Amino acid sequence: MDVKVSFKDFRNDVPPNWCPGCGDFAVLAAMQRAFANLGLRPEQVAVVSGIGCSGRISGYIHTYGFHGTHGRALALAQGLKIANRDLVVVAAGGDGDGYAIGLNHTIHAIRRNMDITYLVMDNQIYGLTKGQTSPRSAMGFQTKSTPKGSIEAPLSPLMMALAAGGTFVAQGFSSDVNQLVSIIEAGIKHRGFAFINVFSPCVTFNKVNTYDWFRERVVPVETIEGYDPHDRKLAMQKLMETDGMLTGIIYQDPDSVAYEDRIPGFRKEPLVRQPLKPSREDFEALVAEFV
Amino acid sequence: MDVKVSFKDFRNDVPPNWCPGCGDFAVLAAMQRAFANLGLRPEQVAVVSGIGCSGRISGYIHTYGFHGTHGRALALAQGLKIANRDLVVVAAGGDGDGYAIGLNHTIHAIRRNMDITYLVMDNQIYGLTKGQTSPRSAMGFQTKSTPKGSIEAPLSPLMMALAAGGTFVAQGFSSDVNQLVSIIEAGIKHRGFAFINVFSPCVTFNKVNTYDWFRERVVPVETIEGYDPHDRKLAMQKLMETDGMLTGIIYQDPDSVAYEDRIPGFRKEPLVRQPLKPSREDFEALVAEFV
Amino acid sequence: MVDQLSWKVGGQQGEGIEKPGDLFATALNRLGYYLYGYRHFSSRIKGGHTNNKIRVSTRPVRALSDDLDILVAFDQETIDLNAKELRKGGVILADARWNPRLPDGIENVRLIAVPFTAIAQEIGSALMKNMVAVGATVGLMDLPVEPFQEVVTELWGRKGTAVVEKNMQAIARGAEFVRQELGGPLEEFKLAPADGKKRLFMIGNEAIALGALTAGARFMAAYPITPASEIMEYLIKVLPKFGGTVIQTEDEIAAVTMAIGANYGGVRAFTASAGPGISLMTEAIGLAGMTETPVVIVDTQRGGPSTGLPTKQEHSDLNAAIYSTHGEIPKIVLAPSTVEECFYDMVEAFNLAEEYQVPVIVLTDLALALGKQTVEPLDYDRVEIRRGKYLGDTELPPRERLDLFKRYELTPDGISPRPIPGQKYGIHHVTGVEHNEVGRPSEGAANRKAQMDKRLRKLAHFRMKEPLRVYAPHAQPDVLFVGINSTEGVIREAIERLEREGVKANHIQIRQLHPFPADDVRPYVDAAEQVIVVEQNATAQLAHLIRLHVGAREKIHSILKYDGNPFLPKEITEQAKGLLKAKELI
Amino acid sequence: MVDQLSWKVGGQQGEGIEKPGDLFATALNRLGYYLYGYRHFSSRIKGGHTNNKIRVSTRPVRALSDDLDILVAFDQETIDLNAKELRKGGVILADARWNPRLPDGIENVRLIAVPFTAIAQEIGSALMKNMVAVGATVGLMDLPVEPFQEVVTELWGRKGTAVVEKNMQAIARGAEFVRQELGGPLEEFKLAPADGKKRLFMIGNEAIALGALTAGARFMAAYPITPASEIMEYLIKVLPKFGGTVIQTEDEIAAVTMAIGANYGGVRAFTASAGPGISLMTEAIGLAGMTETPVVIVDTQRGGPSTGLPTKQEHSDLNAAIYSTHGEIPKIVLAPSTVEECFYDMVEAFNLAEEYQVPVIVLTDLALALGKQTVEPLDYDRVEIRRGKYLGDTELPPRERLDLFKRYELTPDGISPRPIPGQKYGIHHVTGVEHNEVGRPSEGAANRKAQMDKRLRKLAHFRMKEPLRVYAPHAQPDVLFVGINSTEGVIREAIERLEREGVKANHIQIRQLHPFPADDVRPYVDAAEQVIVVEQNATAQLAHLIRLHVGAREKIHSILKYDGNPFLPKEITEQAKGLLKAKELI
Ligand SMILES: Cc1ncc(C[n+]2csc(CCOP(=O)(O)OP(=O)(O)O)c2C)c(N)n1
Ligand SMILES: Cc1ncc(C[n+]2csc(CCOP(=O)(O)OP(=O)(O)O)c2C)c(N)n1
Ligand code: SF4
Ligand code: SF4
Ligand SMILES: [Mg+2]
Ligand SMILES: [Mg+2]
Repeated sequence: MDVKVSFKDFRNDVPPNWCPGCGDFAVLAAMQRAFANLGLRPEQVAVVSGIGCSGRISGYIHTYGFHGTHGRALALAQGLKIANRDLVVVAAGGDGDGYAIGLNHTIHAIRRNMDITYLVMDNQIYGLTKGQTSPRSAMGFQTKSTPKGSIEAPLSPLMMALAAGGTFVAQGFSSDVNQLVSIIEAGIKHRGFAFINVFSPCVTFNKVNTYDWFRERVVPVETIEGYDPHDRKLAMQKLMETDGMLTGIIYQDPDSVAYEDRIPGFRKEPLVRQPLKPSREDFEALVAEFV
Repeated sequence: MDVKVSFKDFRNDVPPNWCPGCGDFAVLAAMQRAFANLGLRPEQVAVVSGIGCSGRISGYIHTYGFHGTHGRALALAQGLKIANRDLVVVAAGGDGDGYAIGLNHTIHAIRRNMDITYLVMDNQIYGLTKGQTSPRSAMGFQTKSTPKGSIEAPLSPLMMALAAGGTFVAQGFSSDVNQLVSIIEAGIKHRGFAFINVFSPCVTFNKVNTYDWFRERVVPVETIEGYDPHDRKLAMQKLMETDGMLTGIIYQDPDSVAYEDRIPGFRKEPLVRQPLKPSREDFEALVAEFV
Repeated sequence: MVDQLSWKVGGQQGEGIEKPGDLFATALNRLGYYLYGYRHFSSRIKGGHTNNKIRVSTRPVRALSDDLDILVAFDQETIDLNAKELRKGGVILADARWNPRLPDGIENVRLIAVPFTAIAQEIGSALMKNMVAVGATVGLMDLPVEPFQEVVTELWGRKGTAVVEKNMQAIARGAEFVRQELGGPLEEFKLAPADGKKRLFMIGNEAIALGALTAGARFMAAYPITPASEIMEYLIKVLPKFGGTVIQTEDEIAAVTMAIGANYGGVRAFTASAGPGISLMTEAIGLAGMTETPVVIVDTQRGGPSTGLPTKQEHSDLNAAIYSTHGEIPKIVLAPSTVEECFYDMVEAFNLAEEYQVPVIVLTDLALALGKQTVEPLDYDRVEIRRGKYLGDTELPPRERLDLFKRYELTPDGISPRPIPGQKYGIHHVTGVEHNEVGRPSEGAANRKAQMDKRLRKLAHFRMKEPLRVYAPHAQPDVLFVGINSTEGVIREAIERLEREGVKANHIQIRQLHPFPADDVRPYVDAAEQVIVVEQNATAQLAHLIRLHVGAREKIHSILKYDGNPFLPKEITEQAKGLLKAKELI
Repeated sequence: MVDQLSWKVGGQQGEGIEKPGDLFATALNRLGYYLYGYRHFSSRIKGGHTNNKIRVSTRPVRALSDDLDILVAFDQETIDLNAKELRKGGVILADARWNPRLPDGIENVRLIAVPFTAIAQEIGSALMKNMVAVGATVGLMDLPVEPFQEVVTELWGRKGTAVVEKNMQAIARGAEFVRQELGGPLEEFKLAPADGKKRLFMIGNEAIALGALTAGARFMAAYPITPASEIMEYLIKVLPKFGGTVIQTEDEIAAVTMAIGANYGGVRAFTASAGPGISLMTEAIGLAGMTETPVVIVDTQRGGPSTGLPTKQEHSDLNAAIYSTHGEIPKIVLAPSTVEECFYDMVEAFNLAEEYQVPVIVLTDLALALGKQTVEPLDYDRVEIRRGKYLGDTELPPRERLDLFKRYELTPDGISPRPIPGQKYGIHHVTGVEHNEVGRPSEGAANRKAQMDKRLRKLAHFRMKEPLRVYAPHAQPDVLFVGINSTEGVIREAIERLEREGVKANHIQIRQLHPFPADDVRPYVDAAEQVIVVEQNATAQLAHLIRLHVGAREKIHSILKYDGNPFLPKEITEQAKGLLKAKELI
């Protein structure tokens, strides 16, 4: 790399239409800084996002971007990664996107372990549709759709990710951009699927899970004596003990092998650069099987 | 109840089209015995099933039955339970049905905690479509769709259920019908969602996870000293230690409150017996809000 | 004195500009005026221009007006974007704080800078600038202040009389300022008196929800989406009083499938969504059709395709509603044209779903779903509950243990008796696989054909009571207008203008979209010299349906719009004139 | 000597009865005969009757025959269910072990009880009874044994020569037994010699898969389903050699969306499914349309609706393929009629998807997907790769940092240049929301209209090279037959018979279903006295499309079948005669 990249290289000229103070600004900034710190060039990165306030993020960053359908960012991202394994593929979306309509893809993407980084901007509510409950909303939480309080148990995304065989499970908080930057960097460097839940407060509709609320509760793993992010059982145990409020890299499998590296016959050279039409010899060999 | 019910009351005259030796026979028998043991009458029960070899179960039992679409049994079951909370609603299906296409509904149904019992007939393969990998297939497992072996981490359904806030999490095995009967009975009696994974071998397509294979590996919770099924953390820990091979009632929340009992204004009298057209007074009060 | 007038308030999204519009309209509605509103907004929470255009009239109105009499502006952008809509002599009421100015090229418009914020601050809080703006309107239109007192009390009463007082003061001060500015009332802004009758003022989504509730729906399963969410939000508030409930599901597949499950259980249940969610329901709709389970699905159409224009007007889901899902099922698609019809058609949708044991899709559009309008009193006695062959309330005769109930009995009308789970002698099986009369899977050729014929027979001659909404004064009109959903009012208004120019025009709105009421439509098409189909989409979906089912390809023309905004009367008038001139009919 | 013959083998599912059919057919194919097969099976793994009906001919055949010459039965049920299909003088070869008998009412049929099992056991294993049965056929038809040697060696060669030997012995013993039973060869079962040319023998799904691979598809994402799974299973085997891969996804939504993601990344990728899975893809298809991302989707149609008849023949997804998804997108729907066309149309599908940047749906049907047939050599040189405005291989000219690439440039033909992620000067944004030329969300009315027009312009005049497969010997035929998918052969066969009765018939098969090639179809419709549309569904979907796009409602008739079985030539012949008689054309 001749010229040093700066996070400004990842800025574009679109003013985000998020509400002032929205946690998503910090996620955007952290992504930009992480990309720069890793010395990536904008064209090497593709940000694939879902639908929601959060989903708009792919339009606010100067990289390739695909703003898909609600809940399907990871399916798009995995298809893209298979097509071009040289790309840095980052998927992002809201907690409704990733844990309600898209939860199935989230869990199966974790199992599959492609070399993708996935950020869930978890504000424990539906922002874009104006304040309904999300699978992350706490019991009793009052929203437009639960005026008497939610009556469903909230999901525990990190425990779920561990149960699904996650090889990189982390949690950030919009108030701690430095930590988030380093999580994202580690996630991108991780050889496999990096799952990152980010507490990203919705200042407009969620008056309970505010910046202060989180600040009082988060437990950075660094503050836990003897915490070992390579110990899956310990990670699970601590998550249960802290009610999921751990932040930092909660678990990473140092021996993770990315899906792309397990596919039989899959080459290092990206699929997109392989020739299309098979050679005549190859074709004839294929056809011969049917005689 | 004047006449004693027998499991024969739950038999019908349709010979199951399962392969001889299929684990699903035992699940069917266990359901029939559990219903009888609980003194239920056939018309009080509705079995809602998905699509797969397993999904055919609703047609082999003499109760109300709904054989739906692939992966959506739980959505049907929940709608039905809301309509008629007096019914005993049992959902059933395969591991593809419940953990691939239907996983999102599985997890959200667990969170919601309606008083439904859900049996997954887990043969770690797709039976009906002739032997492809399932989310339960082990790494390296060879199937029609993974001739070189599966390259995705298998799901851990019980850990997942605990992470989703499950209030009743159990596992049975087709070889141990007695245990399965008692689990199903306890599940039906449980006030909330009873999640039961059943090792139900596919004798035709799965030549690895056979009856013997399971027999050598299952760890009934009764064999673990000091096991306390009310201790969620312990349950999670033991599941991790046994690689998910625990059987029995692994966790039950004794204080579980069913979703139906949390719904504001929801009556004990089933919805289906409530009058349809509101009274004139009620209607006028509603309309008055718009003047 | 005028008998109608068009008012718009605009500002930044998320700054509460809904309040003044609502307050203004509610007060006028109570005075007996007819109102018709349309909200222009974007898919974001805070920021971005939004406005609410409201038409007020002494007669029923169901369309926006071409132009604008009064524009209330909370920022310069509102003026820049909307000033060109003002008629000659129109007035802008803007906050003096940011020195409002007329954009270049805008003439014959009067800008009155009213110290919205300053007055509000004097009274106690800048937040009340909204009230000052309402007051400015009151002053301009020379309205009485009393009706506002009532609405303000309802809105802020529970915060204490002081708050009510202050708000009323803000209105009074705003009115006073404008009155002084004008010197005296301007006749062209003074509305002729209304009839004083109390009518409802509601959005289509509320009528849909109220219709469902009145029809006996006690369960809704849905996933939030614009512009359908209000249906679920209204029911979340009121259903508990009736023992019912709403579940916000994990996705639309779960939503519709739960609704099917509840209907199977005997409860009237439904879901509502817009394009993306409706597309996700495709497979489940087939299940309802195959298992003959009633279910009602509301599609509040918005701009497509894909996420498209989530906050904009369109009718591009007609084909999808009719043809979506693999294989062939009987299905009914209704399309109400007005808020009243939203209410009555929802009742009918539940009746038809149970009578025919089919999925019923109710199509509305964004303008209808969210536009707030004056509605004639809803008639409780017109609401009739018909459950067809539902046997849930019946004591069934005893039968042998394994003699299953013939849930799919081959009957002459194709509709079979329907017991529900829990009934002693009703046990049967239900499956999405082809099945025999007791619902067991069966692939036999003869059974298949019999069951398929049975299912399709159910709607072979289906016709709802009034499949069309008809305005047909002419035996041999020059032109027949055909419309769907909220185009009703704007077409009628265009017709009024065309009639003034000597054009003889009839008008039908398609209420029953599928099965297509060809026999009802044909006479109107045959009688007319030309046919103009008005719809908001790019491929003329409704016109194609008429071509397919009625024929008459040569005389069918389309007026289309697909830029996301509702039709204005003049757009239809002008395009229709062009078409009729080409045919030498004018 | 005969020049064609119909053979069927039947038994219990899961007992390996596919083997003898395959062996028999492969050997005959290598002798240069033409074959056409159809498998009758159920949605269960073990048990239940299954059979494989194979027609052998010295000329090309693409339809089942009305009757049967030889029935090989592994159980009495096979005889009971199929004996009535046998022609006068037909022969049943059944295992002597279970004392086979002719059902009541079946006459003029000869039953030969062959000790399938006994002979097999003598040789070494009852499993070889299949081979004895093949041998029995060999004896009956007086076939040479050599071609079987080759196939048997391929099948069991890796298990050692002893196994091959034993299997060959079983064949020889079976043949010998029957020859002795007959006394001497029967002319009516002896096929005229074939041309000895080596042709392919494959199912439509294999041709689809091979077509995709040859077109350059290197990624498939799919979820198992009958009758599509073989496409994925074939590619799972061969794609790794080309560096490509298949992902079995968690569901069909993920499958199609991954395929879209990969196409966005520049790789030709696709998915395949049947009804239920296709319905689940509805929303994603809209995304591909809106974002102008190429994607190919194969729908191997089966009996609908819902889970329907998963193992049966039908064409009931035409409407869904054309109209499904909310909103309006450009989309292409192709429908190959033969296994060859499956191959070439798949290649074309990938070309069109990239040239027009649209989703392309390829419809086949179960008979085509799973029926194994003789296929003329596939022409490597006919395979041409056209990527349209794909710029992935181009060095793009430098541009300013924030001057995004105009991925949605408003071009005259509506198609915009398409860079892919990773390219230095190609950065742009893609969204399912309405967007501007660089792909940023934009709701402006003018932009919306321009982008919508641009997208729809792409296919406004679309016509693939040969939108119809045409057989039109007559300038003014009495009747035009119109068909789709696997009805091609059976219609042609019906035509041959009708022509013998003096009927002048033309025949077109619709290959390009959408946009409907109205201008191509019209002349044929206009020229014909009557039009008969043959399709396997209950609502005449194809006939409706012709009515809609071509008109001529009065002369369009339908021959429909929807009992799950493919048409037989006589069914079409008889019904057509009835129709033509009513019109006094015969
Ligand atoms: C299929 C579908 N259903 C519903 C919607 C409407 N919708 C848009 S965003 C959203 C949820 C937003 O919540 P979340 O994912 O948490 O994102 P946030 O806005 O909070 O960042 C919904 C329901 C949609 N666009 N598509
Ligand atoms: C939407 C949809 N996709 C695919 C299928 C085809 N299909 C039927 S059953 C099945 C999976 C069977 O596996 P599992 O659920 O584990 O049940 P099992 O047969 O093993 O009991 C599939 C993919 C379908 N019916 N519907
Ligand atoms: S509504 Fe909430 S999530 Fe959306 S932009 Fe505003 S603060 Fe952020
Ligand atoms: S294929 Fe497997 S799961 Fe299906 S019936 Fe046979 S043994 Fe059971
Ligand atoms: Mg959110
Ligand atoms: Mg299974």
